[in-house]
Amino acid sequence: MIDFEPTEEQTLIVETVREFARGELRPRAREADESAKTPSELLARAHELGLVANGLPEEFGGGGARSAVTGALVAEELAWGDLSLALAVLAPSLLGYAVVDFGTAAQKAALLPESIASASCTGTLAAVEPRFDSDVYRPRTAARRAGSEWALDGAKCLVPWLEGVRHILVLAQAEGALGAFAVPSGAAGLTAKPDAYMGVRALPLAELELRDVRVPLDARLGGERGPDVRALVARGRVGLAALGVGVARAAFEVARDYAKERKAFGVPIATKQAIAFKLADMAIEIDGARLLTWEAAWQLDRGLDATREAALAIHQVRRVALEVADGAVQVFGGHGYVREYLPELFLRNARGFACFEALTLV
Amino acid sequence: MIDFEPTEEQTLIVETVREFARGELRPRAREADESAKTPSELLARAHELGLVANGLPEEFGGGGARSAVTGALVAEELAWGDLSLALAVLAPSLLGYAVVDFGTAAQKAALLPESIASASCTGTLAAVEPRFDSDVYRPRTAARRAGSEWALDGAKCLVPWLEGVRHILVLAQAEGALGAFAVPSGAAGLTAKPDAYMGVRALPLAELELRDVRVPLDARLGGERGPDVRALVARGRVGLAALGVGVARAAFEVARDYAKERKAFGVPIATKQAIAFKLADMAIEIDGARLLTWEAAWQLDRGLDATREAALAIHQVRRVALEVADGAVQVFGGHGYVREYLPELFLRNARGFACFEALTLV
Amino acid sequence: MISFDPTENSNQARRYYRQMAQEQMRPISRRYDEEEHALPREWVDWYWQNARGGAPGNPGGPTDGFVQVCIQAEELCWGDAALYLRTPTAALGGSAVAAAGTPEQRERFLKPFREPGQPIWGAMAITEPGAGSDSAAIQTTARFDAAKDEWVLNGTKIFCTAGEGASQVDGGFVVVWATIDKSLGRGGIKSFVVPARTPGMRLVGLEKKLGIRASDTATLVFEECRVPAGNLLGRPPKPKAEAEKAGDPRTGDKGFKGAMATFDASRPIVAAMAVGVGRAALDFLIEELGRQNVPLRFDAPPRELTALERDVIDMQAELQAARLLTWRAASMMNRGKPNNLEASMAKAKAGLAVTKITQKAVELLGPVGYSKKLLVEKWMRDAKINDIYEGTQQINQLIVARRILEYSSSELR
Amino acid sequence: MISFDPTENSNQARRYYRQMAQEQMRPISRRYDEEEHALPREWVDWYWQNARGGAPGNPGGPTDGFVQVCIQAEELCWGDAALYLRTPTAALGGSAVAAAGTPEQRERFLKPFREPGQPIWGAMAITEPGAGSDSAAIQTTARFDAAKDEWVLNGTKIFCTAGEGASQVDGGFVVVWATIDKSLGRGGIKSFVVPARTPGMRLVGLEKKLGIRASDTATLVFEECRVPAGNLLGRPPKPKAEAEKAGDPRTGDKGFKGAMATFDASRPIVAAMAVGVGRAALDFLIEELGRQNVPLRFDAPPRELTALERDVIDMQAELQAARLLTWRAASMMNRGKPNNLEASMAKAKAGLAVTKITQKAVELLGPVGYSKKLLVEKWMRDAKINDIYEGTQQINQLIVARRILEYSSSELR
Repeated sequence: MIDFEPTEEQTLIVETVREFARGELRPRAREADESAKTPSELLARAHELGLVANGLPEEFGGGGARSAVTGALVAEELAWGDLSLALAVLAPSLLGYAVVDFGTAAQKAALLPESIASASCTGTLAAVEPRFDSDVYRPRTAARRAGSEWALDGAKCLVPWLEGVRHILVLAQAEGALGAFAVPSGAAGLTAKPDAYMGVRALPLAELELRDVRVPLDARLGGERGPDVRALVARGRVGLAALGVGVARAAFEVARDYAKERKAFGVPIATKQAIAFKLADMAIEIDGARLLTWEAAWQLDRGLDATREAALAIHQVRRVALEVADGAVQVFGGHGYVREYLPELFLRNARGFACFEALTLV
Repeated sequence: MIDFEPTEEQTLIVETVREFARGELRPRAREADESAKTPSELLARAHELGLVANGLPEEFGGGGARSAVTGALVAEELAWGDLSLALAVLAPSLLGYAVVDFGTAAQKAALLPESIASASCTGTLAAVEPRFDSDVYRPRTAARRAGSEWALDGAKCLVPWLEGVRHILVLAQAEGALGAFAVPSGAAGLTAKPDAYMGVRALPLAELELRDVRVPLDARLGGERGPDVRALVARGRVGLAALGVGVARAAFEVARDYAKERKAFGVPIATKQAIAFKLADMAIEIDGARLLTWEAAWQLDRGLDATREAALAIHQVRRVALEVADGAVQVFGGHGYVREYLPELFLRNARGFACFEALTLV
Repeated sequence: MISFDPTENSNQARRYYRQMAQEQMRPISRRYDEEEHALPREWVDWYWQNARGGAPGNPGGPTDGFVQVCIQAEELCWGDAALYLRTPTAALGGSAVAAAGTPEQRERFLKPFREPGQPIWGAMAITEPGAGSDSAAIQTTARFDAAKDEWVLNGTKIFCTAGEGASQVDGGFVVVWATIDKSLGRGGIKSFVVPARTPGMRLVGLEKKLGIRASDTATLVFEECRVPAGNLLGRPPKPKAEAEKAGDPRTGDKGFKGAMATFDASRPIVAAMAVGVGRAALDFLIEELGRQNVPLRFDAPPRELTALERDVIDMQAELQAARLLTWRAASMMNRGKPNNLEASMAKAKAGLAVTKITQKAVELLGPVGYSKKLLVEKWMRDAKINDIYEGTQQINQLIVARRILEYSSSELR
Repeated sequence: MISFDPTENSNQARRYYRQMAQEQMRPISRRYDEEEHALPREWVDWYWQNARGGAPGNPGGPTDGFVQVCIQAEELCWGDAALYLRTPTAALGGSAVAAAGTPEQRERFLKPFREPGQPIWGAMAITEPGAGSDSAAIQTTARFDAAKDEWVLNGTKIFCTAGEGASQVDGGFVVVWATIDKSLGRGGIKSFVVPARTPGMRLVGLEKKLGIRASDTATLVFEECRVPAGNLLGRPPKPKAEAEKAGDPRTGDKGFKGAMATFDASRPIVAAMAVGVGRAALDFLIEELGRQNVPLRFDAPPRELTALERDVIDMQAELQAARLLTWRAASMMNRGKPNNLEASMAKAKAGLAVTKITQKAVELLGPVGYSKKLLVEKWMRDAKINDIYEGTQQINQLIVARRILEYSSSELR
C-alpha cells in the first residue's frame, strides 16, 4: 500500500537523531568549518547512538536493523545539523555496509567486528578520482594480477580519512571487471595527503596515490565475483541524496525564520511575495526531492536494482540543494554572504553534491 | 566604437515597420491564425514597403541597402505584429538573399529580377526535414550526379509555400558537400502537401517529397563551389532570433498592460511582486537576447563568420521567447488560456523556434 | 510505513484505465481537438455504459484509497485530458455535494449518476469575470425568498468546466458559489445546487481555448434563477448573527471554508491529471527514442552524457517528484490528516512540471514534435491548463507560502 | 550606429589590464583568499606605483568612454575581484565626490589619489545594521553645529567596502550617508566626506566572508564624529522649509536622488566586475576542455550534442548577454542619456548570470573544480557577491519593475 508515514520505530529514531543534530552538530558546525576539524568527541557519541552499527549484522555485534529508508531518514537529520559532521559520523558505513553487502564470509569476519566495536572509523572507501571527469562507474585506477597478489595503480580523492582508518576499499578496474580492494592504510606505495575543498571542510579527506600497491588476492571484496558496483553506487547516491535534502531543509528553515524576523521598509521581508514565493518553491522542491530519495531507498530495501531511482534522486538533489542554499543566501542578503550566518556554509556544502560519490552508504 | 543606437535611417525604417505591424499585422493576427490563412493583400503591401527588396542589389531592381542589423530590426518589429504574417511577408528573403549571397551571375540574372519585381513570393527555401532529429547542417536529402543532371531524393518540411512560388532552394548533401538546388515548383517527382503545426498557422507551409527529382547541373546554387552553408544557417538564425525577440516583446507588452489593468484583491496584479518581478525578468531577458542578436547581425555585416554568435543568439531566443510567452499566459491566468486573448498564440508560436531553421534570411 | 508498492487493486485499476485510455480515448484525441466543442459521443456513451461502475478489483481487499483515485485520473488523462474532463460524471460538483451536502442531498443529486438513462454531468461554478483567483470577491448573489422557500441566484460565472453538459442535460447539476450577504465576506459565501435546465440559468458561451478543446468550458448567466431552499449545500443557514460564529457547523453549510476544503480533496486529483498529460508526452518521447535506438543511460560518463539524455533524466525526475507529491497529499486523506499544504504543493509542482515537460518534449522531437502529425503538440497545449485552473501556479504558491510562514491571508497577500 | 567594435583605445586598455591581471593578480589570488584581511601589499604597491595613471592609449583618439571603464573593471576582476576591490583608488566614494561634489571638493578629496605618497583608499558607507536594502531608512544622523561650523555624525555603518583602508590610512576618506532630519525621509539624506582617521570614526570590525576575502568589508561606528561644514557633498543645505522643495538643486547637495544617481553610474561597473569573474571561470573551463580535446561544437547534430556542450553554449550566451547589457548601460552614459533602468537591468542580469556560471563551472570540472587546487571554487565564492551588493538581485528587479510599469516606489514596494 502506498504510504508516506514512517513507522513508529523510525519516528523514534528520527527524533533521537534530530535531537543529536540539533544539540551536537549544529552548534559545532561553524567552528568545525572554520577550523577544518571534526570534534573527536562527536564520533564517540555517534558510536554510542549506533548510527551505523544499528544497521550491521547482529552476529558481528551490530543491531541487525538494516533499512535504506531508515538510513535516508537518519542521513537527512544529521545533514540538517551539518553536512561535514554528518559525513564524519556516518563514515563507518563505507566499509561496514560494503563488506556486509559484498564481502566474503572471511572478509566479514575479518573486518566487521572491529568496525562495529570501534568508536573510531576503521575503514573508508575511495570512489572519486582527482580528475575533471571522475566517473564512479569507470575508475582509471587499475588493479592487475601480479602472481599471488593484486597490484594497484592510480589516484583517488575525496576519501573520508578519519583517525583510526586501517583499511581503504579502493574502487578499481580489475582486468575487465570493476573491483574493490581492501588496502591497508599503511601499504607500501600508498600515499595519502590532505585534500581540501570549498565545502565539507570539517570532514577529514585524503587524496590518495597508489603506485604498485600490492594486496593479497583475497583482499578483493567479494572474491572473484567482486562487488555489485551498480548497487554500491546506488547505495551511495541514496545516502548522498538524503544528506542533500537535509542541507536544503536546513537552508530553507534558517531562511524562513530570518525572513519572518528581518524587516525592510517596515515589514518582515517574508510578507513580500518575491521572498514568500521563493520560500514556497524551496519547500515544494525539498519535499519532492525527499520523496524521490525515499523511493530509491525503498527500492533498495526490496532488494531491487535502484540505479534509475537513485540517479533521479541525486539528479534532483544536486539541483535542489544548490538552489535552496543559494536562495537562502539571497534571502539573507548581505548577511548571507558573511560567515557569521549559516547560508554561505550551506551553499559551499551544497555545491559538493555535484561531484560526491559514495561518501556514505545506506 | 561600441554603441547601441540605430542610425537615423534605421530609426525611420523601424518606425515605418512598427506602424505597419501595429496597423496591418496585429489586427489580423487572431483571424489569420484561426483561419490558417495569410491575407493576400498583406504581401502586396509589404512589397510596396520594399521590406525585402530594399536589401537586394540595385542592378536587379532592389534598394541596395543590405544590412543584417537593419534586417534584425525589421524582423523584430514585424514579429511583434504577428509571427506568421512576419514570416509570410519576409518569405521573399529566402530565395532573394540566398541567390545574392551564393548564386552565380547567371543564377542572379535568372532569379532575382522576378523575385524583386513580383508582389508575390516567387521562391522559397527547404531546410528542415520531417524527422525528429532534423539537422540543417546534415540534411538527409541527397543529390547525386546523373549524367548532365542532379537527381534529388528526400523529404523536407516547414517550407514557406506562398502563392506564386516558382523555385524552391532545396538543401541537400551533394556527393560529400552541402548543396542547395533550385528546384522548379512543378518539377516531376516533387510533391508538396500542406503542412500544419501547433503555431505559425497563418503561414502557408508545405511538406515536400522528392523522388528522383531532376534538375540541370546549373541549378546548383553557386555552381561547383556551392553555397557557404554555415553563412546561410547563420543568416537564418539571426533572422529567427530577431523574430523571436519580437514575439517575446509582444508577449511582454500585453502582459505588462494586462497586469496594470487587471485587479485582484482590490489592486492591480502588477503591484504584486510575484507578477512585477516576472515582468522585470522578461524585460531583462528580452533586451539581453536582442543584443546578442544584434551582435550576430553586426558580425554578418562585417563579413565575418557568425556561426558562434548566431548559435548563441538563437539558443538564448529559444529559451527567452518560450519563457516570456509562457509567462504572459500565466500573468493572464485563465484568460491566457483562451483564444480571445493573444498570449496563447504567442506561446504556440514561440515554441516553434526550437525547430525553425532558415525560415527567413537577413 | 513508507511504501511505494501499490495494492493489487490499484494495479488492476491502472491496467483497466490504461487500456481504456489507449483504446477508447487515444483514437479520437485528434478529432475532438479539431472539432472544438463537439460532443465526443463515442467516449461519452462508452464510458456511461461500460465504465461508470469503476475498475474491477477485490472490494474487500486492501486499497490505496485516494491514491487509487489519483491513479485513475492519471491514466485517463494519459489517454486524453480533454475527454477526461468531458466524461459524464458528477465531477467537481459531485465532490462538493459529497463533501458539504447532507445525506439527503447526496442521495438526491448523486444517485442519477448511478442509474440507467442518458449520460449526465455535474459541474462547479466559482470564477467570475471580475474575480479571477479571488474566490472571496464573488459577486453572484443568493437571495432568500421566504415566501416561496427558494433561493434566487443572480450573477455570471465563467470558466465552468463541463458547464454545457451540466447545465443543459436533464439530471445533471451545477454547484454555484454565491454570497448570501456581501457584508459577511468569505463567511457569506455558500454553494447552491442548480439542476440542469433550471429556468434563469443560461449557457451564454463556450471558451475557445489553447488546449483541452473537447472540454466544455462554459459561461453561465444566472438571472432570477430559483432553486428550492433544500438546494443550499449543507443545512439551511441560521440567521446572520449566529452565522458569524465561524467554524460552528450548525450555522448552515460549511460555507466558504467548506467549499475551499473541496479543493484540498480535488487538488491532488487535478495534480494527478496533470501528471497523466505529462507522462503521455514523456512516454511517447522515450518510446520513440527507443525505436530509434537512441541510448538513454543513467550511468553515462560525465563528458559523454548527451543533452538529450540529461533532459530525459530531468523530465523523469520532475514527473516522478510531482507524482509522489500528489500521492502524498492523497495518502494523507486516507489517514484523515489535513492536507491543505501538501495538496497545494502537489498542484503547484505538477502544473509547472508538466507544462515544462510537454514543452520540452515538443522541442526534443524536432519539427515532428511541433507538427500536428503527433499528439505531442496537443499534450503541450492541454498540459498548460494545469498551471492555471483549480488555482493558478501563483495561487498555490501563495497558499504554500502562507502555510510555511504561518501567515494569514491578510498578512501575506 | 549599432556597433560592437571597440576602439583601439579600448583594445589597448583590455590588453594592458589583462596582462596586469595575469601577472600581478593571479599569482597571489589564492594566498590572499586564505590570508583573509591581510593587506595584499604586492598588489597595492605595484598598482599605486605603476598603474594609477590609467592604460596607455591615444588620448586624442576615439574612445568608448564609460564602456572602456567597464572593460577595465572586467579585466581586473577576471584577474581577481577581491584584489580589485582592495586596489588603492577613490572607488565608489570617489564616484560620489565626482558626481555630487563641488569643484573645490573634487579637488580637495580626489587630488591626493593623483599625487605621490603612500597608497590611499576611498569608500562609501551606506548600509546600516537595521536597514539592509532600504537606503531611505538610514538612522545615522548628521547634526549641524553652527558654533563650530561642523557636522556631527552619529551612527553605525556595515558592509563598507574598502572601509579599513579608507578609514585608517591618512589621505583617504569615507563618504557617509546620513540624515540631517528624519522627518524629511529620503529628502533628508545627505552625504558627508569623512577623512581617514577623523576622531569619532572607529573601525570596529571586518566581515569574514564567503568570498572576496581580500576585500576589507568594514563596520564603522561614528560617535560625535565631526567634519567641517564644507565636507557635506555639494552646496550647504538651505533651511528645512526650503529643502522640502524636491528637485531644487539649490537646496544643498543633490541629496538622496543625487546619491542614488551615483548607483546608475556605478552599477554598470559593478556589472562589468561580475562579468569579469564569470569570464574567469568560463575561460578556464573552455581552455581546460581544449587541453583535453573535448569538443565544443556550435553545429553538433541534435542527438549528439553533449550536456557539457550545451552547458557551455548556455554559459557563453548568458555571459555575453550580461556583458552587452552592461555595455549598453555604460554607452547610454556616453550619450548623456538616463540609464537608471538599463543600469539595473545590467546589474540584475550580470549578478545572477555569473553566480550561475561559476556554480556550473565548479560542477563541470568535477572534484577538481570543487577543490582548492584550482581557483574556480574561489571564483564561485567571489561571484556570489555580485548578486548581493550594490543592490541585491531583488532590489534591482524592483527598480526594473517600477520603471517598466511606471510605478513609484510607493505603488510597487
